[in-house]
Amino acid sequence: MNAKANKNQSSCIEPSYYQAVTQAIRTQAVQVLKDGTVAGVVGYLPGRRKGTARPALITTPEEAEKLIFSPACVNNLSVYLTKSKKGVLKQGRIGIVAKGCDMRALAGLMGESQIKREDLFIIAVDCAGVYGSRAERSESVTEANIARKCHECTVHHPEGADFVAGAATELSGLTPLEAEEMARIEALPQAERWAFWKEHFSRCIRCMACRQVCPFCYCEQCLCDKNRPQAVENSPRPAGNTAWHIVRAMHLAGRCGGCAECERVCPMDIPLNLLNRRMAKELKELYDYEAGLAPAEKGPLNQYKEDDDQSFIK
Amino acid sequence: MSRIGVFVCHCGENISRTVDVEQVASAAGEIPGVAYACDYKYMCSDPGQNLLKKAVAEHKLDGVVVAACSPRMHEKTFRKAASAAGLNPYLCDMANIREHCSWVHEDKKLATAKASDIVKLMVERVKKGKSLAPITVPVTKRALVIGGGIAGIQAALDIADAGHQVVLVEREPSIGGHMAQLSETFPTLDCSQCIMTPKMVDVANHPNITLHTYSEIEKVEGYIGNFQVTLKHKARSVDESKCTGCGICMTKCPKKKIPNEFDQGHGLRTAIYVPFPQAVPNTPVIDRENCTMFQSGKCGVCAKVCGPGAVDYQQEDRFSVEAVGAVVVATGFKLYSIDRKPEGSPIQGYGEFGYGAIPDVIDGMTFERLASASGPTGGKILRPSDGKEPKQVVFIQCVGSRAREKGISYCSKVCCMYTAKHTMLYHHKVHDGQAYVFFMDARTPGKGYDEFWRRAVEEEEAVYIRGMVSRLYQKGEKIVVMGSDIQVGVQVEIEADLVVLATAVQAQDGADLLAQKLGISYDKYNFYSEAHAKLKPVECATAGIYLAGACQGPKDIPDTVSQASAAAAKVMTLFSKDQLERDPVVAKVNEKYCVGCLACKKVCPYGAVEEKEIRDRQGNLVKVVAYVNPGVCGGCGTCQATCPSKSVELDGYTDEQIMAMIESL
Amino acid sequence: MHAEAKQHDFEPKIVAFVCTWCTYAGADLAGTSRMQYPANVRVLKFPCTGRIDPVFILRAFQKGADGVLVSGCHPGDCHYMAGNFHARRRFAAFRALLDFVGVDLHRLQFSWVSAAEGGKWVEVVTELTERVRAMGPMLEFKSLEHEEQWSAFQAMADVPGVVNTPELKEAYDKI
Amino acid sequence: MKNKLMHLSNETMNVGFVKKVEALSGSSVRRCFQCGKCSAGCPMSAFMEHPPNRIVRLLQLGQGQRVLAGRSIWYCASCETCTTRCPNKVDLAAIMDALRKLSWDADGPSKESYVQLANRLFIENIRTYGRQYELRLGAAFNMKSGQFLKDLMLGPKLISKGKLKMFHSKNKNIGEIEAIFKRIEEMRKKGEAL
Amino acid sequence: MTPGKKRLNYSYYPGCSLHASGREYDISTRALFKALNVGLKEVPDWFCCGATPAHNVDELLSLSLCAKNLSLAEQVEGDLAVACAACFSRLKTTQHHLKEDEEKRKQVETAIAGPAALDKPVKHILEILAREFGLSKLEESVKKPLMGLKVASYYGCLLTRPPEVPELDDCEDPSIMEDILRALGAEPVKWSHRMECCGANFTLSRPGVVLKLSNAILESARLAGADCIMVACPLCHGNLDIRQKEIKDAYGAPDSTLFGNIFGSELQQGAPKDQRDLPVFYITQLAALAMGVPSGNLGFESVITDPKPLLREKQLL
Repeated sequence: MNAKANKNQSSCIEPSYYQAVTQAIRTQAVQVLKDGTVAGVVGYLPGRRKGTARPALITTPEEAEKLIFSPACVNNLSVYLTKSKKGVLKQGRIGIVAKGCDMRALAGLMGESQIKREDLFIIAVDCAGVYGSRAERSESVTEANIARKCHECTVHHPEGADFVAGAATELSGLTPLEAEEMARIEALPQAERWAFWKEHFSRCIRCMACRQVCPFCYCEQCLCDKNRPQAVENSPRPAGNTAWHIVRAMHLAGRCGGCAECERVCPMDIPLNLLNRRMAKELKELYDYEAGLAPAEKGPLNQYKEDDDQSFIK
Repeated sequence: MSRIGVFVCHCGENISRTVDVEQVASAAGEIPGVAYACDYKYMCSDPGQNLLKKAVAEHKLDGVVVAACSPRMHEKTFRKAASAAGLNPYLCDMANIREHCSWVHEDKKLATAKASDIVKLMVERVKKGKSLAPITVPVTKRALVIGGGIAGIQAALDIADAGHQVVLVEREPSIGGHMAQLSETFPTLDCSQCIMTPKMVDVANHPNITLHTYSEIEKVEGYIGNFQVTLKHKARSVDESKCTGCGICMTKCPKKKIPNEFDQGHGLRTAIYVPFPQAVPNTPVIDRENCTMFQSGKCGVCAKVCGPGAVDYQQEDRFSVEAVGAVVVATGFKLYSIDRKPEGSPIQGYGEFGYGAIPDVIDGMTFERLASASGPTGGKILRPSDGKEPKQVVFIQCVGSRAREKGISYCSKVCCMYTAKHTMLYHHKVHDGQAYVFFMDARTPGKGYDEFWRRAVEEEEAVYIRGMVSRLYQKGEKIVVMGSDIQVGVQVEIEADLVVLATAVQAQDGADLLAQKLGISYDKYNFYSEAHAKLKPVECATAGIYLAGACQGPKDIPDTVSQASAAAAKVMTLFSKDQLERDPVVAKVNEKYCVGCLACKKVCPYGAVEEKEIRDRQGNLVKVVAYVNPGVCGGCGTCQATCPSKSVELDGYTDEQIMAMIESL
Repeated sequence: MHAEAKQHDFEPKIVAFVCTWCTYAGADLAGTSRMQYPANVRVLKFPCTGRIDPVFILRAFQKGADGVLVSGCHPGDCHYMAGNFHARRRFAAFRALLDFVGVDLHRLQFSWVSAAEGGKWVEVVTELTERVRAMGPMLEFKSLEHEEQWSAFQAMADVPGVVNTPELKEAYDKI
Repeated sequence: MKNKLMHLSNETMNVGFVKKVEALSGSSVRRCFQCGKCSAGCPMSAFMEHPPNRIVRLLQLGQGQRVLAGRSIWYCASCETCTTRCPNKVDLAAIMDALRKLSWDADGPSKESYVQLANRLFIENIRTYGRQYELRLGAAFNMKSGQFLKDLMLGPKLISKGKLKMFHSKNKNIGEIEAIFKRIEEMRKKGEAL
Repeated sequence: MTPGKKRLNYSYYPGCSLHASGREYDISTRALFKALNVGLKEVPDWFCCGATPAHNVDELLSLSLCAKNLSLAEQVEGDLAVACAACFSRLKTTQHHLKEDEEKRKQVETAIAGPAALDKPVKHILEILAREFGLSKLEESVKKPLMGLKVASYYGCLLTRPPEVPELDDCEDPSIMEDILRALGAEPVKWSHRMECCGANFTLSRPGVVLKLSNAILESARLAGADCIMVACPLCHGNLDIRQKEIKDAYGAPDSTLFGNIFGSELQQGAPKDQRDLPVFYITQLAALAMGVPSGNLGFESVITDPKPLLREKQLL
């Protein structure tokens, strides 16, 4: 079982931890379903293939006994709560299993009046990391197969939940891959940065998976689907693609919690989270704002200070 | 297909000198959707306007672009002409080819090309334009005035005299405010109460004024012309309808030694009391914290002696809702206290002046009460510690004011004048006394003000010393004042009998909370913000709410009264019509697509965005969306730029219009 | 730069998004004062900089603008009190994004020009026009307009991790 | 003295002195609001330790002794610029005259002996001769001030140019001058004049 | 001079300086009045007016001396003409003060044992020339216009200040000297130091003061391109003329001057410092010269800064 474990002990999580978390989730889910606290629980069930998991809404204690939490539980379940994604909220108070990164989305959605805290029973997971895309799904999580976002995770220990499954995992000593990549792009000459993104955006097939999976893309009509006026060309050509990704990054600025689901689901492997992270970094530097750490009344782009930086304005 | 008419003006030679107007007109004729294009010498002249009107009719135009001067110059002219020709005025736009083109470029070829582009931009804009109708909002012709000081009284009387109903709310048991506390007023030295009390009585007797004292604002809903205000009437423990104001309760009350707030704590009052003899209404109130009946249940003397049986220990706070169309906020100010401030307060006290612990270091308002004939000393200047007449009095200006590090950086505006007045009052009352004033600048910009100050110096022999005081300390019966005279360049030391501090004027306690209820903005000092510092000095950014007096910033009585009357005039202007008509450039929400993230609400500078519940026929909540109140919307469009799904749209500047313009580039 | 500017073999297209109360009026003042500036600028009037959507800037570049100017009231002067404050944050973020995707920010100018600053309007417009003139046409977005998606395929053929199978290639080539 | 701490009280403020200055000069010191215009235009400001405005300020605070202790009043050129331009009509030139007289009467605590000496000699000259006798005035000044070589080269030149007369005749009516001096002294003795 | 009109006649108070260091002022005044056919009769047995030293320390003495002189002047017919600006100022001040202050007038009358002649009109020769004789008549009388002579007219302190005393001209922007100069055919220059103090009577006690203040005046006149300075006061003349060489010695180094200080090194590196001699004329000398009075009768020999080279250059000799 430890054959493939990374030498670095701190980043190798034993499967037993996930089993413990799974057990805690089951117990809690059964209890809240039984006592009627919630009408249902959004969580993970085992996938049909080994080493996979799938999101599910369960409504009975019996089903709850089947809930799992494993490194394959990559999905951000908060996406199922908004109306545009055929949300489940109208059924009454809902339980939801949430990793730290998912919690940031929940906080953001609360700040944007999309969900109410009292409508949720949050079963948070003290998450030890999930698989990256195309990673080998061994039984334990190692630096080799952990998701890139988990390398720089700062929210393992969720706060403000109704229940926390698991305790005190530490992820440290992992190479900050995304930060390094961002620094690399930033250091490129401007023309090469353009070339980099041009190549990526040109591949986009406008499948809109990024939009579909994003908890914050809850608009009932996306700006990019509007044709009067058509602000963003919607056929998969480089011009429209570039516009789409810039507009999307702009719309997510100050909101995105960094779950990186967009990047995970992208069939063309466009490094979308890189854009979101860059915007998050900028807003942190300019306005000392980090999205989703707690429900906020106003996002960084919905408020201002009279002495905000204006060095770029003549 | 649109049928747009384009009219290119020569403006004499102002445009035609550098722009080939004929070419611009003929190019405009080629733009798809343009049904008619021509050029003319003076479009704004009568024949020019007639040309436009005739063309609208003849060519069945559904939009007009006048390529001429700046819209800031003649937009109204041409929209009026278009309107006269039966066209919606908002389908008439101007292409600015004079200020933005012919006057700023010399090269005729480039200028002509640019003029054609500008025309094209505006044609595209008009093509996507919509007919708009002015917005009307009904007006409730009844005003609420918050605060019963001189500002509120003046505003209430002015509005009431104009024939409108006024609801006047005061949180203290009597109206009168700070002005009732003053002894004499600058620059004429007339007795404050002599000019104030008749106005208070006028308020009480005015048939159009409903007075609620000992009451506060609980909640404000609605918008211009249509506010619903919930008032909280604090329990007075005396039934106003029964009380005759005979005052026997006060003479019999056994609790007699409570420091009187009206006298800045230097006089005494009973537990059932009116703040001062001329109070309006002359109905006592029971101070429950000091009343034996309320504290121990044993007393009840006032109820026993009250003939009409007005005393009611069971009375509770009561609430009422008033419908009003306009609100005048006149909540006044409070004075800075030099006392030690709680940890973390942005404002510091004055440790160097003893944090208020030296009994003979008093503030200006206390001096007013000492000088007032109705005050605790009967108008004699006697110092608080031992009741002796002070022979050396030091006045210190700018205590708190203009002291950035103490948390207040502004000038309190009234202190220079009232300190000069104090030195005069002192000199009149204590002939062998000497007044000294430490000051940084004498700021006396008012009618007769500088003359008044100079009189204090030249005739009343106050010694003004330019320089500040570093420290005050008690030395036996004296207070040592360590100051400096920067003109001579020496340190100055005075052993004073009494020190009077001209403490800063600050916003009232709770000013921020009231502002939040009203939805008006306030500055970092909690003074209320006017909509425009120069051109809208009495209006709030929130339509229908007006400011009067020191709640907006330090102000003296004449300025306060002027602003109160100005606010009243604004209210009367609003009340002069049954319906409020507004420019229709306002935002509208597309409820079908709005998902209610309310980002628009967060950025709206006017507080015009509200939440609206969409329900199905069974009454089930379908969703919550944003709603822009057209009566309140100012038309900036920040909401639309912020809305991710563009479900809110600013009429007159729709995305469709702007995109069409960009596409035509 | 000056030597090139004098040749004027390239007339850049400059689009200005301005608020009506301050900068539009400032440009009017430049006119009534008969100041002179390059004729390259096309002005689009908005009620407030708060109304200006980043998408407009993007669209302007796509539609052939070589330079974009966004200008409004100085902080504290906004006719709508706070529109320019919101715009300031919005554009600070948008600039960072454009920079990250490789747009040369020298083509995008922000300014505060009040109704009294006719001279500043001339200065800002002239400076941007001449700067962009020296930089030459903005080709990035324009070239995208003419490109089809698959044109980039060959360039990516060797990048590891990118979906690139012989079948796909064949399929693309058939199109 | 100049920078010594100033105690202010009814006792330390010498109001009597100020009133005397006001009576002699016919000008109020309280009118002054310390705008500094007098000092700004004074050609002699640079030579004074108390510029004109500060002299008035010290008088406002009843600090006549501080004024007289300095030499500033003796550096006033009586050019009247201050009086002419004062926005409050404070006749500073007259106040200076008054201060000098009070200092003169008290036999000057001031240290500026040269100017006083020149004045003294000038007035003595009038009393003796009725008119100025410039050669004597200059010579006497140099003798008494101990500057024997002052303007040494200038004297002979002026004599040769006829500008300085070697001899001087007294007025025929010289007795009338002496009578004026006597009468003024008498009035002062009787307290009829300041 | 003009038939049919009464000849102007004045009593005359020359003052001490005009009998000594300012003798050329006296000589030229008499010569000018003679040339203009205006009568001038000296007050007999006049006393010193007390000048600055007297009022500096003893106002009552100062007033009494002047009052005495005024009553002496009563003996001679005609308004009292005064040439010296200091005497003029003292006499006018005395009249002004005593008219306003009843108590002082009584004290003064006691001191001089007689009434103070408060109504004897006191006229400075400038106003006699410009107003009573008249500018146009003056212009007509010119025989030898002072063509091409650029003159900086220097008023000093006491001719105009304080305004209510001399009542001669605007106290901040007078023009009477320039008007006369124009009538004489000369060219008055515009300059900044027309009314700055020259140091006056400090010439005896503190000559250093005089050097500094007079230097600023001379520098200003040179900067304005003046050929010479014109004065109407023997004290000013003394300071600007007699001490001119001393001033040059003291302030000759470029950066020690007023303008050197202002313009700093720029001036140093530029043209060499303007060190021209500026002859100082009395108003009466120039006027008499224009009236054709031979230059030998105008006391030019008494002047320290030799004016002859300049007058020769302008062909006025």
